[in-house]
Amino acid sequence: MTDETLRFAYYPGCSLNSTAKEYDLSTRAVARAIGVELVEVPDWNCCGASSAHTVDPFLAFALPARVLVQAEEMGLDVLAPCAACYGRLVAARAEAARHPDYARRLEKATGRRFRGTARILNVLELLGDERVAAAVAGAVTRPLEGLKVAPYYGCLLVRPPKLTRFDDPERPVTMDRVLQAIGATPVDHPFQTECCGASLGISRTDLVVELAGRIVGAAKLAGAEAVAVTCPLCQTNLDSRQEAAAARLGEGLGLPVYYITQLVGLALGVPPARLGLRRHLVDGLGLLRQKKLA
Amino acid sequence: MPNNPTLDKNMTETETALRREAARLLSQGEVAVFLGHEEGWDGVPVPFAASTAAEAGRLVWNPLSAPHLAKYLLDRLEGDEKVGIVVNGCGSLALDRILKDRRFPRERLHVVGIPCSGMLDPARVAALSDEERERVLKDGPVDPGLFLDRCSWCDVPNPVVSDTLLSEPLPVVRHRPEYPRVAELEAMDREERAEYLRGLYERCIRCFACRNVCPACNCRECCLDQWEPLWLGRATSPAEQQMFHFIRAFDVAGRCIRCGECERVCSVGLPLMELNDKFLKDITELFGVERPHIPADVEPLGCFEPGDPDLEDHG
Amino acid sequence: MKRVGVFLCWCGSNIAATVDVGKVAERVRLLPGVVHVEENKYTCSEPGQASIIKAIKEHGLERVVVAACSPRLHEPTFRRTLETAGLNPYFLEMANVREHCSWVHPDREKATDKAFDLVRMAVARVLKNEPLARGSITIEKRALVLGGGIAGIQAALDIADAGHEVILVEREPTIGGRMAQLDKTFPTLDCSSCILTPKMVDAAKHPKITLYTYSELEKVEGYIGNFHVTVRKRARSVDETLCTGCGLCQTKCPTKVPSEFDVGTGLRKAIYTPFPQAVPNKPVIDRENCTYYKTGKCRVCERVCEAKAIRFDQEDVLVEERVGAIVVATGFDLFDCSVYGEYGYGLYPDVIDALQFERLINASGPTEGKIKRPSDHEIPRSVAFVLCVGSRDEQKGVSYCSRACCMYSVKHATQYMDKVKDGRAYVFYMDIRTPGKAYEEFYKRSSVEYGVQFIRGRPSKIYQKGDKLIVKAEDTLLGRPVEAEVEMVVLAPAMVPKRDAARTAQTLGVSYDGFGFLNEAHPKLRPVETNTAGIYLAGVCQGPKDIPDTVAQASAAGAKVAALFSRDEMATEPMIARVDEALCSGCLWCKPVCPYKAIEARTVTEKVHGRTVSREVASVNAGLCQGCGACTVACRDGAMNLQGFTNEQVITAVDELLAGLRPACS
Amino acid sequence: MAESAATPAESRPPGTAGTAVEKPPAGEETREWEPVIVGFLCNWCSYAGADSAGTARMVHPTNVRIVRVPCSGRVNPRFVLRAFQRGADGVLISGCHPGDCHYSTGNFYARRRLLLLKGYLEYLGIDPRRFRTHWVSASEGQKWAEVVRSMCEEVKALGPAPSLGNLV
Repeated sequence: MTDETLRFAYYPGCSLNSTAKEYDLSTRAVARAIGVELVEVPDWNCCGASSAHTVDPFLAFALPARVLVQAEEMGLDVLAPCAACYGRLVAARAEAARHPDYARRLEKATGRRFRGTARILNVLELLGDERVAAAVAGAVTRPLEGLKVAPYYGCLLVRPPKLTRFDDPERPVTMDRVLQAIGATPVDHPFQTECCGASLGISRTDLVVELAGRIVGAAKLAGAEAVAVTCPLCQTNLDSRQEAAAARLGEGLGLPVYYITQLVGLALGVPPARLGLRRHLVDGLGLLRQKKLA
Repeated sequence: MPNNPTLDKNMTETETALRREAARLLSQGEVAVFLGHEEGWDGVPVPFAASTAAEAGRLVWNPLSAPHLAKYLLDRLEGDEKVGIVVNGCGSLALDRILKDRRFPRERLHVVGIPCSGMLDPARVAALSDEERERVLKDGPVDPGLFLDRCSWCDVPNPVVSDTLLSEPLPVVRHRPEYPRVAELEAMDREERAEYLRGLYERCIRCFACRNVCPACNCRECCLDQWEPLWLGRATSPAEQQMFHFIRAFDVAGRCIRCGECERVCSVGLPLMELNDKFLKDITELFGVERPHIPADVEPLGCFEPGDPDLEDHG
Repeated sequence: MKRVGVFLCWCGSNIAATVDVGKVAERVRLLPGVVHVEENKYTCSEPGQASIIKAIKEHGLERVVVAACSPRLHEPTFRRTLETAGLNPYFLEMANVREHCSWVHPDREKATDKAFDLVRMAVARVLKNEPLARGSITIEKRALVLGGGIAGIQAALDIADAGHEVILVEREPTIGGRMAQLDKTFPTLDCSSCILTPKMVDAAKHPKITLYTYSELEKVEGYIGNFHVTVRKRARSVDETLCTGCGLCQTKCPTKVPSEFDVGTGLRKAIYTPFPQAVPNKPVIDRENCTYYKTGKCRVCERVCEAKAIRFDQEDVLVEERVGAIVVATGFDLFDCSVYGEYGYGLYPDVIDALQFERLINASGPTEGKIKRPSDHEIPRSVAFVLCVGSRDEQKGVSYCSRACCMYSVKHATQYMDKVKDGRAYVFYMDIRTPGKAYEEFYKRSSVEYGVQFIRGRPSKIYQKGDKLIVKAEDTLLGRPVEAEVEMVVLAPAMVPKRDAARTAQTLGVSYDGFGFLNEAHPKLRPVETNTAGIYLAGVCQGPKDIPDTVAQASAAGAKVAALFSRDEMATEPMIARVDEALCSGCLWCKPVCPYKAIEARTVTEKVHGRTVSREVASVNAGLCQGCGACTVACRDGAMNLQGFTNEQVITAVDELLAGLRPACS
Repeated sequence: MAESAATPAESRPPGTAGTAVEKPPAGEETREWEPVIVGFLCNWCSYAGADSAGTARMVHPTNVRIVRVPCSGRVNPRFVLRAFQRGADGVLISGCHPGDCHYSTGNFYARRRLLLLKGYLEYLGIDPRRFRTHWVSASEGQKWAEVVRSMCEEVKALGPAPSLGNLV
């Protein structure tokens, strides 16, 4: 296995196709740089996150399951960078075991059989994989020395632990390790897995500003200069609420919120322009230039 | 996942090596007797015990050397002389069965192993025309249907017990056994299946050949032969035959090596593995034993998990 | 055919009102073997039993069937009756025509039919009964007590006071166990070591008690009355007979390591006694940390020892002992609080566990009883006590309640408030459980008199903010989230079995539950026995409990042992497994299914064709076998049979029942 | 008649449950057919549970005939098939709840054996509703009565067990 090229079915999902384009760009760039092959799942569809499972349990299963069926047919494990997509895919696989009739209904609807053979990985699982971690460590050309980054995992990636089975849900460490591997300094802070409130972004903006502000505030208090995330919603939320939160807290925040893949890409020598670093609201490039990292 | 059995092209050389090794063991006094096959009256190898180096010259190893030899060890329980025996992959499972059941001391054995890529079913070969048979046995190619059933799914080409190997070990591809015949029966409705099985029990003539050949049926005195309690009534009736085959299947459940010898020797051609396979399949499905036909230090019925499926679920 | 007598009981109207006993008698008379049928109003009464004895003699009865109540009630009664009449007591069968018939089947006709069937089955079965004899085994009147905590000490003292020798084995260098680490005990607040140390000394001084500290159980063989145990006395590197316990070596030893006894809150030396009152008060050298063992240099202790007691070359010694009973009192460990990442145990220095708090408030602890928080040695102005860390949490911990944490946390909060008058103490709880004498009152006092604040809610997160800790929880009584800013947090971890509890259980051959607590024989009626005869349980190794319960159970175990030792011999039940060696193939597949490790291989020698050959067969240890019969099913050729429930007997009962149903069939 | 039966058939007195359909005994009205169910009960839990049902006078059908065994682990699957062969319409095995075995692990082994047996009986064409296993503790008299009631109803609805051969 070690001699083979690692290949994954790549499921970008809707976010990475739009607001989180830089997550898509940087994930692909990192993969290329370390020789991991990503094959986009053909004809993929929305995972149904946030809306489907509040409406129709079968639909909530069928949407991600169809994506998994496509991946199975490719004979590959699936990489799903978006934390929400990841959560839905993992949930679908568990649902299939619990409701055998779901698989039958799906087969009826799509004419294809869901077997649940494909493994589902998030970006941190990929980067945490022994072989990948070794490849990254070996390919770092521009260590992010002196950059103090607060890892922020968010609530979806590690929960529910029975489904995700990935890292400790309260005190995860995978991102810390990745940050260390690329030469950055991970900064411990108490709200690494706290909810950022993204799903209430429109209905209860007041709450969200408080939640997001608390997370970024704690990171800053702990000495971080930037935040690293793995979820498009977290990124958008933490990035866009800082101004309002700062106004409320009465102190400036202004921490750039990077996707972990952007930081890894940077350390691997990918040109900043290819990582979408200009797409953030809180300027992502200034800090890096100041630190002579970009 | 099916297997693609083939015939070893070097069997003649292996046979020569076998004779040489057996002769050496016998003449140097390492073993007192060597269990192998000799050519039978119809050309099909039959079990043979060579006691001298000269007799070792009668040993054969060819595509029809199907009969397992391990069970003949029980005839040599008394005494303390060493016994030589030749086994291929599945033959070694039979031998391991006897060893795991503590029915013969390992230290009294010298096991000569032969990696095996497939053996032909003597009955199927016998049914061929003379030229066909000649061609098949000489240089192939061989219709896959002529192989023993067990070769079609075997993933133990190399002996699991041996002291010397006569040829290089073969590559192994592990796979989960499948049980298509059981699945077929399970798909029948209950009455249909009962009727089908009743038909089988009616044909059974209680010759006990299945028991006698079975490496897992190795008791000192079979319960089926006992009078008190009379486990098995003496009347010949489908019900008693059902009891007979049930007792046998349950007794080997978890210990059956799936060699299919019972089926091969059945004098009325009953598909007996349909009974044994059901247990093997259920053992995998209920207790998660992936390859239940491989003899293990703990048998599935000699252990348990607190989380085994609950029995009461069915109302 | 044997001559069978059948005695049909009316049980007053209990049976006779529903079952037509006369009609049953009429049919039973025709059964093969039956030579005598008799109805009695109360068969179990004196006259009823007398009539059985009379009939046995008059009619030469060889087998007896009593159709009456459940055999679980009167089987022993009627067995004695048979014995009185000179018959083997096991020539009896009972048909349960009361509990299983007359009481539950009001339809007279159907009940009568069923009663007849039950008698019919009993008659057929009794003809297959074999004479059985009770065996007897001698009892070695010495006990092994495993574990020298309060449970082990109490059990050892009780047994020794009854006049029997006791071997007390303790893994640590001293006896005393967990209780020695505690400061005060609830609800009376008396000093733990003040009440424990005298008992430790009593145990050490008792002429009947042999103490093996720094020792572990290696092997157990045998059965009730006759255990052979092997104890490994680990090398102390100190000659106990020479050492005077002066303590100079400890003072001079240059190596300091965190003290296990102080749960890491203090330091000890590489040569050490865990605490000043240790019994025996003789140090051990911790070879893993000792400079001499690591580098070959130092030997300071040897130089300063005036008694010349240091023995660097001492080796472990295996001691073999014969004992008749074993009391297991191996205690517990605490749940690892760092499993709760959200509480920051191990990450924030001021989040500690309850045992560490005990050491902090203990006058002989590292802070001499001053409550100082670990980070800056300041007295915390506020403390949060968090209950159920691990307990009652199926997600991350264990499902059970650890029983003592509510009370000791209440005690901690009280003690804290007592020492820090202007402090604030919060207790975060799910439920406060106070089932014990004066416990509820103690809890009430803590809030009314000491002002401890109780918040009903399990914290969701604890994090550091500056030099304070923030405890986030929901106050479920108010239905509001709360955030308490405190200067120290004390977590109450679940009590969990010793790390190696399962191995201990396997060594002893006793069963344990899914957590690793040792199983009692019956949760209500046999709470100190195990299913292995002669092995008893005391203390938390069986399940979480507080000190009073532990001591009560230890004394109960001691009483059980004393009762066992009051006799020279004990009778064994004959209804156990038996091997027909002629049949046995020696495969020993019966062995793994035996819960009592009662089956072993045995070599038999026999003559075959004039030659002497030997082979292995299964053999059942009558002292260990309890007669469950699991082995009989694992035995394919029927060599293993269960006396009293033989294959023949079961089959006969089934055959008789079903054959009788279709009389016209051929 | 099986050779193993201890006594010649002629010596048997007539008239018990189960006989009516095949041959009504002389002089009696044809009664409704009643199934015969053989119950193997462990001494410590289920037999005691049946006793509790009795003590509490919990009325239930008469069809189950109990064979007492020390533990469900003592039940040899051969006994079960034997019962079916000789004409039982149902077999009921009852023991302590898993984890509560008087002998600590007997019923765990029983469970493995009986799980296999259950699948096999169905494979042999015996309706699985005719073979039941329940865990009934000594205190569960109510449950025992329920189990008997529901099993009797179910087996009664199924009718007499099909005879396999000329044994019964």
